[in-house]
Amino acid sequence: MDLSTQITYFISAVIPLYFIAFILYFVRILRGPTIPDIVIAIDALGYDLAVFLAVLAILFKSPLLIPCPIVLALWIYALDIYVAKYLEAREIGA
Amino acid sequence: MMPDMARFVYNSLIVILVFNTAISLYGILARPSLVKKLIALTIFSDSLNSFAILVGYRLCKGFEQPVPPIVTRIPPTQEHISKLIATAVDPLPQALVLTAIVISLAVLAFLAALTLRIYYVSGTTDARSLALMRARAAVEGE
Amino acid sequence: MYVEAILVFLGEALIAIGVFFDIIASIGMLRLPDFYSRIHALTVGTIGGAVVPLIGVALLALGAPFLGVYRLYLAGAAIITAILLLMLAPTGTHVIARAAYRSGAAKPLYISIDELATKSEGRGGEKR
Amino acid sequence: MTGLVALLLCLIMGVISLIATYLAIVERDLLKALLFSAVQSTAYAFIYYSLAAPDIVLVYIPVAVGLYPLLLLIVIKKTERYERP
Amino acid sequence: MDLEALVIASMPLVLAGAAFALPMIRLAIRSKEFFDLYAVFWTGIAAIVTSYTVIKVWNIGKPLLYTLGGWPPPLGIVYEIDLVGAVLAALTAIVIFLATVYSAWFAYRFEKRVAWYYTLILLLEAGLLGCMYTGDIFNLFVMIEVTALASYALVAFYRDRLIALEASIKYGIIGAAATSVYFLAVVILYLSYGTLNMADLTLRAHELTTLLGTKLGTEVYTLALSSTIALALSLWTFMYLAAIFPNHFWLPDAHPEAPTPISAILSGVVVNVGIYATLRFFYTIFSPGSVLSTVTIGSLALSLRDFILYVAMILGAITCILGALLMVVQRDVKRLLAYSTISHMGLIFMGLAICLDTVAEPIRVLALAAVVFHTINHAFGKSLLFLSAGVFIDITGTRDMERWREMKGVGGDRIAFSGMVTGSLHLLGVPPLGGFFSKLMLMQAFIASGKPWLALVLVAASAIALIAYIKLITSAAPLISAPQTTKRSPLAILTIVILIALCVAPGIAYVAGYVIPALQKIASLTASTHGVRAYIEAALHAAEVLTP
Amino acid sequence: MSAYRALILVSMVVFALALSYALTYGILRLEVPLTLRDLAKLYISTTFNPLKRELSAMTPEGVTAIVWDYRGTDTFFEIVVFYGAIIGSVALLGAVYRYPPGPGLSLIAKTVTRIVATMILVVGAAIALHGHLTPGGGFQGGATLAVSITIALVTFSLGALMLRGLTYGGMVALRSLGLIGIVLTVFMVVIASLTAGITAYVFQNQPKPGVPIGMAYSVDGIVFSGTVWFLNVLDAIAVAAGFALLFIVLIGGGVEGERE
Amino acid sequence: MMRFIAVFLLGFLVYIVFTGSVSLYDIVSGLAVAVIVSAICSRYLVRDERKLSIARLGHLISFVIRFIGAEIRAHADVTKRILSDIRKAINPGIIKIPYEVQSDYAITMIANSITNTPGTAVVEIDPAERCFYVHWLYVKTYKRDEMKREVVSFYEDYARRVFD
Repeated sequence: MDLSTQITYFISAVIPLYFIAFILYFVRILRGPTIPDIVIAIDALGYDLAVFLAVLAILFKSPLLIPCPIVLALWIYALDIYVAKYLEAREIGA
Repeated sequence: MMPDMARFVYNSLIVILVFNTAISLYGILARPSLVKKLIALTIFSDSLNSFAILVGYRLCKGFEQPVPPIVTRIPPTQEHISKLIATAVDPLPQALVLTAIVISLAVLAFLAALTLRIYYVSGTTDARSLALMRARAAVEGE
Repeated sequence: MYVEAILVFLGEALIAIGVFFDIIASIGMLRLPDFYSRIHALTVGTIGGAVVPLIGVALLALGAPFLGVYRLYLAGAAIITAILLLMLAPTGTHVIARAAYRSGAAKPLYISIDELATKSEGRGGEKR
Repeated sequence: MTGLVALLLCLIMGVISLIATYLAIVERDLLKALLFSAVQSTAYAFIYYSLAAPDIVLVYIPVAVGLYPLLLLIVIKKTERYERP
Repeated sequence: MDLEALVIASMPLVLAGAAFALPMIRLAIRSKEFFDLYAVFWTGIAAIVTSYTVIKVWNIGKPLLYTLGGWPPPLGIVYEIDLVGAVLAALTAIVIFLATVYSAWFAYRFEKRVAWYYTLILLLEAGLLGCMYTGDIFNLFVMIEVTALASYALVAFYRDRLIALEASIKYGIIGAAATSVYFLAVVILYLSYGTLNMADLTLRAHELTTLLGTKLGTEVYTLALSSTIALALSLWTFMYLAAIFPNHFWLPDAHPEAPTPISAILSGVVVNVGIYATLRFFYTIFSPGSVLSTVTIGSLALSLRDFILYVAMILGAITCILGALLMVVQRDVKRLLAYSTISHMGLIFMGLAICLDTVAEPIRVLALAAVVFHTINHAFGKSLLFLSAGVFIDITGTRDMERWREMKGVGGDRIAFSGMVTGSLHLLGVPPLGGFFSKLMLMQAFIASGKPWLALVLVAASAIALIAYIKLITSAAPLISAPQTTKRSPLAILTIVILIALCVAPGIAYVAGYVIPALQKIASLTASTHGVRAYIEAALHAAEVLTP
Repeated sequence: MSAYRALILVSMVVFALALSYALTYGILRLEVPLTLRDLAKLYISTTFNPLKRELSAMTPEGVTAIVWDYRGTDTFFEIVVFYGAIIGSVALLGAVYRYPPGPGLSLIAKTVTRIVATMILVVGAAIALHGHLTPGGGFQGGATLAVSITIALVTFSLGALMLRGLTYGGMVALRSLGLIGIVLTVFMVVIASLTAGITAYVFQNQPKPGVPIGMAYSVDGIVFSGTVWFLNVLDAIAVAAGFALLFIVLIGGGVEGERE
Repeated sequence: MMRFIAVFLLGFLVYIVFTGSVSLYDIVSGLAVAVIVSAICSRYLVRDERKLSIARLGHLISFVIRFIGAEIRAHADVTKRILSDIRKAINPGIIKIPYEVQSDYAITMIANSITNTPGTAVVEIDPAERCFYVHWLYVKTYKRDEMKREVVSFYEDYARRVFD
């Protein structure tokens, strides 16, 4: 078995595990109960999804897909601080 | 068996997108809050965009995943280009969706500003109260 | 050849660790009782479950024979993402926890000692 | 084979997006609705990624996960948070 | 290649560029006069260029095709300007030019926001010209969005009036959804035909071959059904844009609330986008003989195309009557005029829907000629009415006609009053004016196609509208009995006089016998089989020239 | 009211069922295609092909080639729509020249944002500058630059940033410069060819049959794809400034802040 | 000038690593981007130029190596707690941890290291009283100096060496 098939098998085995994690996170998003709970669940989902995207780039053998995870991670952080600002401050601009 | 499965998954995905479209259209038409209408509007246009991307998708020989339509060898040989044709997805829907996403963002930005202005003027973002206030203002004249 | 194989195995091992921590984190996210304890599950998910496998992806990409000239590109972007995550994830967590505490959006339910409550007396509930 | 895997992943994410869309529409707390729509956008971004459209992902994630929420958060913050029944 | 074609095709881009520069200029220059001059200058140039386009296309006798970027048609975007498009574009540019001149007087009330006002007008004009010029269905979507966004912003321009803001958001939210639906239609067309170019689509829908010379593989039946879905979806969007029942609800709120010159532009020319796009789809892409005509609905014995057209026709008739009826009960003068727009749009849609498979070609040409003529007349008449009503509103300070009657001692403007009378008679269809002849032509088309009930609808709507126009005139008449007290604006009067002339001129020209041959030529270049062929040939020629 | 909602609900259900029937097994019988459409084949075979230079966009990235070259007009007017949205918002809410500085978020967030914003600026510039080679392009890069601006805006507060150079006027000037640059780039080849006495096409990039004038696509083996590169860079600047402007107006416009 | 060069190097490094190639185009455009970015940002990034030195970088690297060990222990601990009976396994509390470092970067480094270790997370920071408020998943001790040793461990030493 050469390296490339081995990598393919390994990643194919990993994918369902990732999806179990995603679905469990999603259950937490659905159950809430408060806004910060949802936000941190989205955080976890987003960061893990970013990793998953990087893993998939190897599975699909197209390295050109790789800028996507970085952008996703950045924006999840942005979402965090937006919501934090909303909860914390009197107005968004302050 | 594999063609059937591909076809089933593809069509199920389309059905899901259509249902998303319908749910968000319900949100646009029936929910009273203007902000909720805007949220629904984004989902609506995104679902249609996803449909466009799905139209541009294809599978390669042996049901392999295609690659993005990018020439990776510079300068390419004829052989390289024909390999790309055999494995790349359709770039045109992607370009169309790019344009459509930006356009819907622009429209949403304007509508958000408008909602804000409506709140400053009237003190509400509820479509029903707005309709009432409007009717009252129209009766009272200028 | 051997170098490549070693890189690939290392990468796969790191990814496997990452998946393990992801699942732990998601279970913790469900099982832990209140918002403030779930933060720790999030940390497990981001450091163990995201930074580690991203380094794994970088190693895997360096070792993967089929990626051609673009393997450096993949590895570089993965490492940059990992470094950014190391800074972004804790800050995001801190910011959201602080906002949750200050605004009272999430109350600590199970808590043995709360030294912040005594400090922020009278400053707590103003933000509703 | 990998193509089928990609399509299946899309399908699962599609189901997640369907649930998120439904919740985003029926939820009366607009902030929660916004977060649900962010989840839906993330799922869509994954779908675009699996359908080999990195350009779209790069433009869609900033727009739908980052800019829409800020835009609408500003609006919600300056107006009202709960939708009237 | 051709310098003239270059100038014509770059007109929308240049207008957008002119709009781009304004905010930066505003950082340095704050005087209102400068912005007035700037806007009048660019819209004037646009009016000249588009009028010249009509002459040029008339002379070459086939569609003028400009390939943007030099790409052969199915690859790139083309501007394909046939006579109908050129005429409507010239109409647009002229009306916007006049409204801008009027704005030079009117815009004093916007104080510091006047630069944004002109920027939006320039964007609106760029979008409208692009809509009329483009030969690509996706580009049409983008241009519709440009137009729509500028319209929303202009409707909400009185930012302290709740009614205006509410009208704008209603228009905007449903409008954004409607244009997205058109995007879905574009995607479905691309899915089944594999192209976005209008000429290429026409070729594929008629002969199942492509501009590239290959055969289309899909079954005819599937193709016809998918085209039907796409056509139904896009027709819904166009009906929204043209305010056809049941999508008319936004117009009577949105158009009156805009500033008066904008009301004139919106009611006069922006609604024409819906008309023009429908015309493109039914007269060119899916003209008789396309795949849509080959599949019939069993028990009705109608082809799919005819079925859609009958639906459009019935909706048009309902709109026509409904608009006229609601016109009568209005007290607000601008609202009355907005309902009049709805009524006329219904009328024009009825005329458009005549192009059934079963109707002979000369009659289709006649119907299109009537539609174009009526669109022109309606644009001039409606903008004349709005602009002269604007003068009255400025004098009296109210839009309520009942209160106009009670105002004693407030002097109205006589020229504006005569403009109002002329406009009313023109739209009503009184013989020496142009409106009569366009309604006559429409009536001829209805009767010749064997649908006399449509003619009845026309007459009934006109009769109902008569009551409303009498109400309008009689409320304005007491005002002019007193001598005018306020200062009259030469610019406003100038535009009103020009528009009066533009209303009278078609009638005179018709009587003198110039109009019918001209309209015949305009319409036959689009509606006849020969015209459709010419449309395709232009694209084929360009593809041949540009492929090395 | 409930009857209205029920009506909409029923019609939506009908709409969803009908459209999904029509698109899937019912009428269109869609399948995942195993080959490309003719047009797509043409696009991919000409996107970077030095052998057919007169029919090639000379841009390795297929999507960017369509966005900025084959169908550049679409993208141009897409920018116009975005511009119109910003102008409309400014017209509604008023320009903002000054805004009181606020406390911002915590010290940790401020420190991290300083580093991260710098890194994001670099990443955004990389995405925009490699738009013709790898996925990305002007809008993507500009949106990523806008992340940097928005997270700074949220962490440090609008007033604090306005004191440090993120002013309304500056952003207007930057945006207008970008947009005017785009217009000039669009007409660049035309202007060049008019001085040589022939007429080129609007949006032209590479030489075309009958028009031997065009942009060079590479210098010393560095591929930059002619006008596509300029358009990407200018678009990134314009988009970043546009987002900054939009958020300045949305946050500061209206009740608070000093307006014109 | 030093600060300009430091930020320039950071920008250039990120650019090159992100693009993952060192062709002429990347180097030229990377130089240009790095110059522009450092011209904009260097004023805000580096307050005190004298602190930039190679020795501090070395401390940072040795910190990273020790930090990995701490991470592994913390992960194992939290994993065990999550998988066992949850109510008994945790004993959460928000405690006050004082710090002594001066610069913003040092404070941030300590705080982020604490948050990055599963089991502890900084909830609030009070610059006036110079203390963090840390949420601790399992409060082992209520003695203040032991708490500090457990939570902060070696982070503060390294933070002082690297940034102060």
